[in-house]
This record gives sequence, structure tokens and C-alpha cells, in this order.
Amino acid sequence: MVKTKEKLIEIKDLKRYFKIDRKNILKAVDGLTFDIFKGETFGLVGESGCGKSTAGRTIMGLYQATGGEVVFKGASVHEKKSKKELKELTRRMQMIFQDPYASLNPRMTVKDIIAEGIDIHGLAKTKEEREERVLELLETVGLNADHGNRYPHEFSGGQRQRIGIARALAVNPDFIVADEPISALDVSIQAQVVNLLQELQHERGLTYLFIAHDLSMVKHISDRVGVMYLGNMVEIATSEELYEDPLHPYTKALLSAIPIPDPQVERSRERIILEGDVPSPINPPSGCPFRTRCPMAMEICSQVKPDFIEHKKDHWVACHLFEGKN
Amino acid sequence: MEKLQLSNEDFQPLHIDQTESEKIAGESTSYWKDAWRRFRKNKLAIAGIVILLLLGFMAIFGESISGHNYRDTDLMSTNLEPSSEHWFGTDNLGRDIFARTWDGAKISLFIGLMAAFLDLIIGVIWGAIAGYFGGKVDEYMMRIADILYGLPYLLVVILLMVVMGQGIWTMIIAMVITGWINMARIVRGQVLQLRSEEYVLASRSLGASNMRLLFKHLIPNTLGPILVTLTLTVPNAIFTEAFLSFLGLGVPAPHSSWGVMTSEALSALKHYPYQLFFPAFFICLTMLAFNVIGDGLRDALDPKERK
Amino acid sequence: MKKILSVKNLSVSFETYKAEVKAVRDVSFDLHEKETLAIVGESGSGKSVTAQSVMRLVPMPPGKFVGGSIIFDGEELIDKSEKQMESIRGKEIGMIFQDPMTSLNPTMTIGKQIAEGLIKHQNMSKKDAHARGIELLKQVGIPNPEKRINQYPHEFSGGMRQRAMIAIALACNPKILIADEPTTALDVTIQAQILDLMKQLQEETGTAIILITHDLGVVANSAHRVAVMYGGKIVETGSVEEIFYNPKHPYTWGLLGSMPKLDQHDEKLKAIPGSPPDLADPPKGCPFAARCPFAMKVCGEHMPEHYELSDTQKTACWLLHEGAPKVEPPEFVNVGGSKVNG
Amino acid sequence: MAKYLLKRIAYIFLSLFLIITVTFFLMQIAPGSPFASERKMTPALEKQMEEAYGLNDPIHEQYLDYLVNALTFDFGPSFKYVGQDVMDIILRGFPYSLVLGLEALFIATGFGILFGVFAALKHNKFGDYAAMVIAVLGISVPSFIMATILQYIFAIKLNMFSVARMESFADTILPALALATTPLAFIARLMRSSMLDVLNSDYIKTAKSKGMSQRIVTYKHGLRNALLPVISYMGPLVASILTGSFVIEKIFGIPGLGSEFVTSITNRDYTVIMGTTVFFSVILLFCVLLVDIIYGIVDPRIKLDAKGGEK
Repeated sequence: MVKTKEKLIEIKDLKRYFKIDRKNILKAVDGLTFDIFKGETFGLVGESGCGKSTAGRTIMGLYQATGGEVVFKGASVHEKKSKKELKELTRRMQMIFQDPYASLNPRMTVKDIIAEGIDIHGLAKTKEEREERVLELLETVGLNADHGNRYPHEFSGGQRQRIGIARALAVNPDFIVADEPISALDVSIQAQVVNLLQELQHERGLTYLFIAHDLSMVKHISDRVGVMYLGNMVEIATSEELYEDPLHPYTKALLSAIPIPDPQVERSRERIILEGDVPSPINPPSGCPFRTRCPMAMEICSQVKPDFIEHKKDHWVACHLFEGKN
Repeated sequence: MEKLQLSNEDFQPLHIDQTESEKIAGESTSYWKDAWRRFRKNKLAIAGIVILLLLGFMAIFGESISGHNYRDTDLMSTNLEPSSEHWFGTDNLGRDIFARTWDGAKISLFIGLMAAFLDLIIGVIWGAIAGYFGGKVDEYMMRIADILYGLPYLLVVILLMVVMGQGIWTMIIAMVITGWINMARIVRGQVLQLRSEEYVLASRSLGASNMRLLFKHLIPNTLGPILVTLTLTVPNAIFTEAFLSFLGLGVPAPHSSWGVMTSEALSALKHYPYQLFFPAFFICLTMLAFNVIGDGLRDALDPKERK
Repeated sequence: MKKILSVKNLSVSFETYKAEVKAVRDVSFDLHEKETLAIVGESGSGKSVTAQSVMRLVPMPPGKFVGGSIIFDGEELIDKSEKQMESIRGKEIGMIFQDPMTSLNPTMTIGKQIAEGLIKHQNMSKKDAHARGIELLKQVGIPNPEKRINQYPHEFSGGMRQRAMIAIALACNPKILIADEPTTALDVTIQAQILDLMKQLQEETGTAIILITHDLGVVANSAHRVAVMYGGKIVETGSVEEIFYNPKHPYTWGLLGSMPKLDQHDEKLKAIPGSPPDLADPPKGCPFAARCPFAMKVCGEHMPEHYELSDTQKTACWLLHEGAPKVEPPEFVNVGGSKVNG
Repeated sequence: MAKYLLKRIAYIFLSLFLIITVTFFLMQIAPGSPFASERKMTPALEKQMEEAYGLNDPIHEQYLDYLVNALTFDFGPSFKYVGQDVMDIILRGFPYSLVLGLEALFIATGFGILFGVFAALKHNKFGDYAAMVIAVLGISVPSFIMATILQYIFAIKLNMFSVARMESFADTILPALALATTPLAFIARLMRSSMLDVLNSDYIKTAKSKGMSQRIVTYKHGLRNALLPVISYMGPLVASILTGSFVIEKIFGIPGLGSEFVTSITNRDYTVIMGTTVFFSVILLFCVLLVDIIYGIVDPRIKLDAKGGEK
């Protein structure tokens, strides 16, 4: 269900390293290349420590890129620009955070939290206009005027997450990075937030980068999904394609590891259980990062890092099993 | 359980306004309001505040109430026990201890508050800069603080006193030279932690300027720990002053301070213990008051306790 | 199958400075030999408190038993002294916790932490306990156990720590293992390893398991029977098939509808509106009434009784009363049973 | 570990270098000639003395000499007591201070930990409140006031101890108690809060779920972990006891290093001031290092950090 093919964001060989100490470098994001189309939801999944959150923040420009570039509507995100251009860019890209308890300033009223973007970008001319916009945003996310004067600690997790969404919407962004927006919430509340995000997308034509570790939710909300492992993208496909025909052994394992809420299915399912743990991103394995846990690992995997290739139409994979077979 | 008698009426649909479940009961409480409510419940801390107010009042008006002044010697009436004329008695030069106690209070409180205030200014600026900019700046700034922190601070204070001569301001400067480090460390730690909080990231992704981040997000959220540290710095400074004065390095005569008075009373301890009692009592009382207020603040402001 | 644990009308409250929080209200369930009973519910539904009550690990105060009984092996656990409980904990009932990062003592080697229980409950010598510890680590799939046993928890990864926790909990072959969200803090691939391990160990040792979780996927994977908790109460119990293919409680419906399905796309999730009740002031009637699309007047006034729908399924909902209007469960609920793929 | 130690020792030397430098130059700008307070001296004699002490050399030479000598613990002769080396004075006073300090250290840690654990186990009961009120009082009473109170009650009124003598072990009890009061109270509070934290942690629940008795849970699992913050307080504790001894020794008339230091200040005996400052700093810095090493032994997670975070 890719809506358009107009590229909103191009990410080219994006790298983000963190210096641990003199000798060790943590390669959190190690060369990502993909595009996000206008109006779509691009899901980014992977296990903890795979660099998906870092990727999101680097794309947003919250972190400087160590290498590569991010092009948003033709303009590079990390390039030096004037204050005005930078401000305009930050207005068009917004973020929703994971922890509903840590993402709202406990000392500010909900009204001031939501209005922060309006204040920074001067989007309201008068006090009344500011008030009106905040009220409108509160209603958009299912809260009411009465909530505006309260402080974050008085709200439940789901309500806080909606306040976070309202804050992001306040500046009319085109693109929203949702960094694990539902993983701290209860199941029934998760569904509320996901539905809200989808409604907003339809109404406002938003583009999402939806980051999560829960593949089933990512598959539900996303048009296309990218799977990350140890700072690398291992596979990208539309979400049906990824589910119907996963190529990379890691994707297969990830899919098979998700417990499905259906006992009969669960009983009859063949599971691929991966051995061991994810290696440290400080000292990643040579060649293919997944080879240490891969049930199909071959000789070549430890020597050469596989290229990220388009194996089928719109279905990219980085694995030696598919190299030269497309 | 007896069987309920249910009628058809009972099975009519219940109309629930879903917005009802979003309602929040109770009035809206800000962080400070909430903290104040909790602080108020702490009787000890409230007592501490009352004591401090009384001490402050007496420091200002105590001497004039006494009908004496702190430096008039009266060799006809030395070492008198407390009486209706001399409420706290007199010392070996016949000076009125009541008057001297409140003159001392003025100096002790001034030194304590001034040192704490200067610690606050330097510590917050140093710590906030180090924490906010991080990286190399932070590393060098904190290295300097670390090395200073490793020094035995009383030694430094004493050395400076020796060098700069006695006086209130020397004492304050000497104390501040080492005293700000603690504050700087706490502020830096807070800022460093807050800097990566999601709400600060959120503000940054909205395009907030450094100034906005500092004044809207970072500083308001570090205020709690700063306040607590501050209330615990004051008694420390008062103690250091008393300590130095006790060693004969403190306030020069004829002014008194509680430390000077304790020191002077020591030689007469055997025969005139009341001379020691009053200054010692007020040092302890002041330190106690600040300590319980500090504890009360910590309990009231601690986010862990918040629920 | 024999009943080994029977919880009847258990109520547990917590005194907070504001009010009394009624965390568990009138909860009853049985556990049979060799079965896995899953208790599912959202955060604050009282599932963890229920589990910890069985172990008598709820700190009292602020917690207190308001009423009910917990019968294990014919004996009332609530009346037992702390000393008597010590010989049940670890020996008869083992427990594993949610966060393997914090539930192991950081200053004690893994070996010592395993050996402790063995030495206490089975009078083993230190040497024997060490040897048995190596065996246990091997059994829970920790490679190189001879070396690993002398290491500290920080030298283990999250998954490995949870394995070590399982080894500790199962060291003395307890009759019951209580697993409190054992995989919530772990990654999916590690979660699969741990769930597999627990199933395999259950086959080997015959331990009955109480699995506390909020994840219906985990329930479907591992449980034989399920108890659904909401607002401090059990609203529905049944075999895993009954709960997934023939649920009768609207909350269970809502829970199933909130989950995305891997094999469907573009189907809107059926969110449950609103938020769970405040247990400091729980609603008079059914705790779910305020969010229930089928709520009737009676729901707001009285807690429904548990209607027995089969030998195993019991549901507490007024819709099952003969006077209530007939309500069909939403269509998505029955989908799973007929379709097997994957 | 070795690398970590070397790094730390290098830091100590850096700090020492700074201390020596700062003290040296501070003493240079200090007012008054060291001999000014002496009985009247003829200018000729003063000149001769200054010559003898090398005070007429250029400053940088004096500084270098001092730095080199300080490394070998040679702080030169005392200005005040002719014919005595600073090091002699230090070594004469040090044993008294050491005994006193160690005693205070034992009292403070021993009773502090005891009170703290007691309070934590009686959390929110009478015992807890009582212990913590005592602790707040302890923190609020400065050591020199504690010392005079103790002296007044036990030595003057009750005649149980001598007033100002340093001959037998009994003579050290009061000063050690006075010295230990504040740190004891600090440790008690620290211990209480850290014990409460630990007793609320997940691994305590794990230990209980294994059927361990309350005693084992508290002492085997709880205490060791709860001690960690207390151990890191030991560095500042040593500093507080060291400096506290300045006054205590003066009040009790103990001829220790502290009273030598105080006397040297009143005498403006600059070489002794400098010598004792450096000596105190050395002790303090090595105590802090020792504390860090102990911490590393008690907490197995630390060793890893020293190696740079590798597995």
C-alpha cells in the first residue's frame, strides 16, 4: 500500500559512532541506506541495542552524523545552514518518544508543553490564538480543555503519550519519528495510541518513521518495514512481503519468535530459535554481523560483509545467500 | 451470597460518557505545590524554619534588647552568672554574653549565608556549563574540580587564613574556594542526566535554543537538589567559621562569633560552664535547624517519593 | 489431575499515605499438577500481587491480607509463620522475576546464589551444591558452566541471567514455579529461548507453573489454562482454547481485539477506550463496566457472579444472566480457531 | 588493575605537586618574616638567619629545592625550634594522632553501621526515629563542642577521666569519641538509607523466594551491597577525622600532629606549616586510594570498569 513514490527523505550510508574511550568505538549505526516516501509509514524493527533509536535521532538531526547524509525534501539535514533554515527544518520533522513518564517536563503544565513548539516558532500571534490552538490539539488527541492546566504526573501513561503526540503536531510537521511510542504502554492502551496515529496520518497526510521492537505492531502500522541488526539494515520490504516471504535468516527468526495469540497456531508452529545473544556493537563480528547466530552461516560470511541488494522488486536484503541471484 | 433480584430495568444499557473516564479527580497540583504540601507535614522541618526565623530576629534585634553592647568591658562585673541584669551572664572581661551571643549570631549567620550564596553562584555556573556542553569542556572542568576536591579543604582554608590575615571576608573567600565544588558536582550530575531526558530531546527537536533549554527545562528541574544542597551548605559554613574561630583564626576582636566565644569559654570551663553553654547551644541549634530543613526538603522534593 | 494449589477469595490491600489501594479483590483459582496456569492482565490489574501473595512475599506493611485463603498441598499458607514459609519458599515453590538485570545479587557469584538454596533445603555440602549448580546451569542451557558458575551476574547477558534465575528457582525441584513476567524485559529472540526452556524443563521435572504475563502471545504459546484479571479481580478463567476461541467476557474480547494480527493487514485495531479503574476507589460493580461497550445498569451496581460455562470456564459477566440481552462477541474473536498457518 | 593503580598514583602525584606548589607560594606571599615574631633581632642577625635558611636565593631556586626535598620527605629545619627538623616534629606527633585517628575511625564506622542497620530494620518504627534523631543531633554538634561537653561531664564533673593528659589508653577514649561523633552520625544516616534501598531491591526478593531466613537475607545479601556507599564515604571520613584532630588534640592537650599544626600556625613557623600540610595531604590521598581499592574488592563490577569495559 505504498501511497506515492515521491521521496520525502533519502538516507544515504548514514553512520553514527559513539566514542567509548580512547580505543573503543561503538558503531551504533553503521551505514544505513533507505528512502521514506511521502505519506507512508516506514517501520524500523530490531532488538535492543541494534541502533534503531540512534538511527531515528540521527535522521532527525538530534545527533550529528558520523558519516553519510540525510536529505529531507532535497535539503541535507546535517549540513550547516542558517538559523532560519534550521528552524524551518526542525519544524517539519518531529518526534514522539518512548517513555511517557520521561518525555514530559514535570514542571510545566500540559498547555505549556503542547504550546512549546508554537512559542518557539512564533506560530500564534496572540495569546488567544495560542490558547485556541492548544485547545484544538487537546481535542485532536482526545483530551479536553480542563486537562491543559494540569501537570504531567496527574495523567496515565496513555494520556501522556497523547500529550506527546499533540506537542509534535503543534508545529504542523510533515514527518514524525515515533521512537517506540507504545512499548511502555498496556496492550489496550497501545491500540488506542496506534489508532490515533493512523487517524492523524489519514487526516493530515503525515509520514511516519515508526521504530519498535515489536514486529507484529510494526507490521500492523507500517507500509514498509526495515529490519536492523547491530547497526546495519538487513532487510527492507513492504510489510506483507516481509511477512509472506522473509529472506534474511534474521528476519525469519524474528518472525518465528513472535508469539501469536492463538494457541493452535502456536502449537503447530516450527520455531527458529536463535542461539546465544546479540554481540556487542563495540566489537562487532567481521563480515556479516549476524553470522555468529545465523543457522545458515557460510565460509564467506565471516570474511565479506554482504551488500544490500534489491533481490526482488522493492525487497532489499543484505545476505550472501541471495547475492548474485536476483 | 443471596441471590440478587434483578428486574428488566437492570439490563438496560448503561450510558457511559467515555470522556468521563478521562477525567482527573482532585485539583491540579504543580510540583512545588505538591512538595510544599509534603514539606508542611514534616513537623521537624517546620520547627527548623521557626527556629531559624527566631534566630534571625534575635541576630538583628537581640543586642539592642539586652541593654548592653557586645564590646563594653566592665571589670567590676566579670564572670557573672546569668541574672536579671546579664541574662546569659558575663565573661572574664565583664562583657554581656547575651549581647555577644547575638552579635555572634549576626556574624555566624552572615558568613554561613554568604558562603552558601557564593558557592551557589560559582557552583551552579561551573556545573551547568560542564554538564551542558559535555565532552572535552566537561572533562577539563571536572578534572580541575576533582583535584581541588581531593585536597583536604580545611587545610586549604587554614592556609589561606594564615596568608590573608584574619577577617570575615577572608574566611568567606577561603571557604568558597573549596566549597563550590560540591555544588558544581551536583549541578553537573543533574544537568548531565537531564540533558538526555526525553523531554529535553523533545524540546530540542522542536528547535528550542540553548537559552530556552537551560531556563525552561534544565534549571527548573535541578532547582530541587540545588536547594537541598544549599540548606546543607549553610551549616557547613557555620561550622567551619566556628572551627576556625575556635582555633584562633577566625573573627578578629572585639567582634564575637560563636566559635570565638566557645574558644574563650574553654579556659574557664571548670568554673564557669555557662559561658560555654550559650554559644555552644546556639551553634548546635542553628546547625540542627538547617539540617532538619535540608532533610525535610530532600524528602519533599525527592522524585522517588512522588506518587 | 490433582490440585496442588487453591486460592480462595483472596483479597490484598496496600496502605498508602493517601488511601487504601485494593490491589487484589476476591480472587480465586486452582493450580493442578504439571499444568501451566497463565494469569494475564494489564499493569495494575493485581496479577503480580496475587503471585507474590502465594509466596507470602508481599511486604506487610504496607500490604495486608484482607481475607481469603491459599491452600498449598492441603495446608493454609496465610496462617504460616515466617519461619515455616522459609521451608516452602525455594523448596516447594520457586519464583522468577521480571527483570533479570536486578534480580540477582551483584556481589555474589552465580554459583553461590544457586548453592544457597540447595544447602538450606537439601542439606548438601558446599562441594555437592557446587557440582549440582554446574549441572543445573548445563540444564538451563548455559554453555561452559564450569567457568560460568564462578562468575558474577554482571558478566552475564540478560538472557543468560534469566536462565540462571530459572536454575536458582528450580534448584530444589519445587512443585510450583511462579514466573512473574519472565520474558517482558527480554528481546523477542531471547524470549523465545526462555519460553522454550521453561516448557522443556516442565516436561522434564513436572513442575506446575503460574505464568504471570500481559502478553497474550506468550499465553497462547505456553499456557494450559488462563485466568484473565482486570481491576484486581479475575473476570474470566478457562482452558487456553476456551479463552482464545470462545471467550465470554467483553474484556477478554477487547484484549484480543487490541492485538495486531500478523496475517492480517489494514484492519483497524479494536481499542478499548478509557483507562483502568483507580483501585484506591474501585467501582462498586464490575470493574470493567466503565469501559465496556455492553454495560448495563446492573453492571455499575453489582459485581457479577462467576457463571460456570464448562468444567473449566468461568466468567464473571452480567451478560450471561438469563435476563440479559443476547450479545454476540465481535467477529474477530472467533477467527483464530479455524485457521492454522505459520 | 595494575594500569588503573598506576593511573591513580599518577593523579596522586599530580595533586601533591599542586599542593606543594600552592603551599610554597602561599607561604611566600604570607605577611611578616618568619623571624619577626621572635625576640628582637638585630637586622644583621636576621640577615644572617635568612642566609642560613636559604631565604635569599631567587624564588624559583628555593621552589625547586623545596620540591626536590619534599619528595624525600625533607622539609628542612623548623624556623621556630632551632635545631629541629620539620620531619622530626612530624614523626614525634604522628603516632599520637594515628592512634587517636584509628580509634575514632573504628568507633565511627562500627557504631555508625550498627545504628544504620538497626534503624533500617526498624523502618518507620520507634527505633528508627530514635536512631535518626540521635544522628541528626550528632551531625549538628561540632566536634569541638562535643569534646568540651564530654570533657566537662566525664572529666570535670564525674572525674572518670583525666582532663588533659595522654598517657594511657583511657586517655584516648574521650577525644576519640568526640572525633567520631559527626562521622558516626553521617555513616548511620548513609547506612540506613542505603540499607533501605537494598532491602527494597529485586535480588532481596529473590533471596527470600529461595527460602533464605530474614537473618541471611539481611546480612549476607543486604549488608554487603548496602556497605558500598559507606565505603565510598570513607575517603571524606578520613579527611574529616584528620582535620578534626586539630581541635580535639588542642582541647585535650594531646601532643599529636594536629596540635603541632595549630601551634605552627600561631607561631608562623612556615616550614612546619608546609611540612605538615604536605604530610596530611599524602595521608589523605593514599587513604582515598585505599578506599577505592577496597571498593573494588567488595564490588565485583568495579574491576571490569578498570579494565575498560571489556568482557
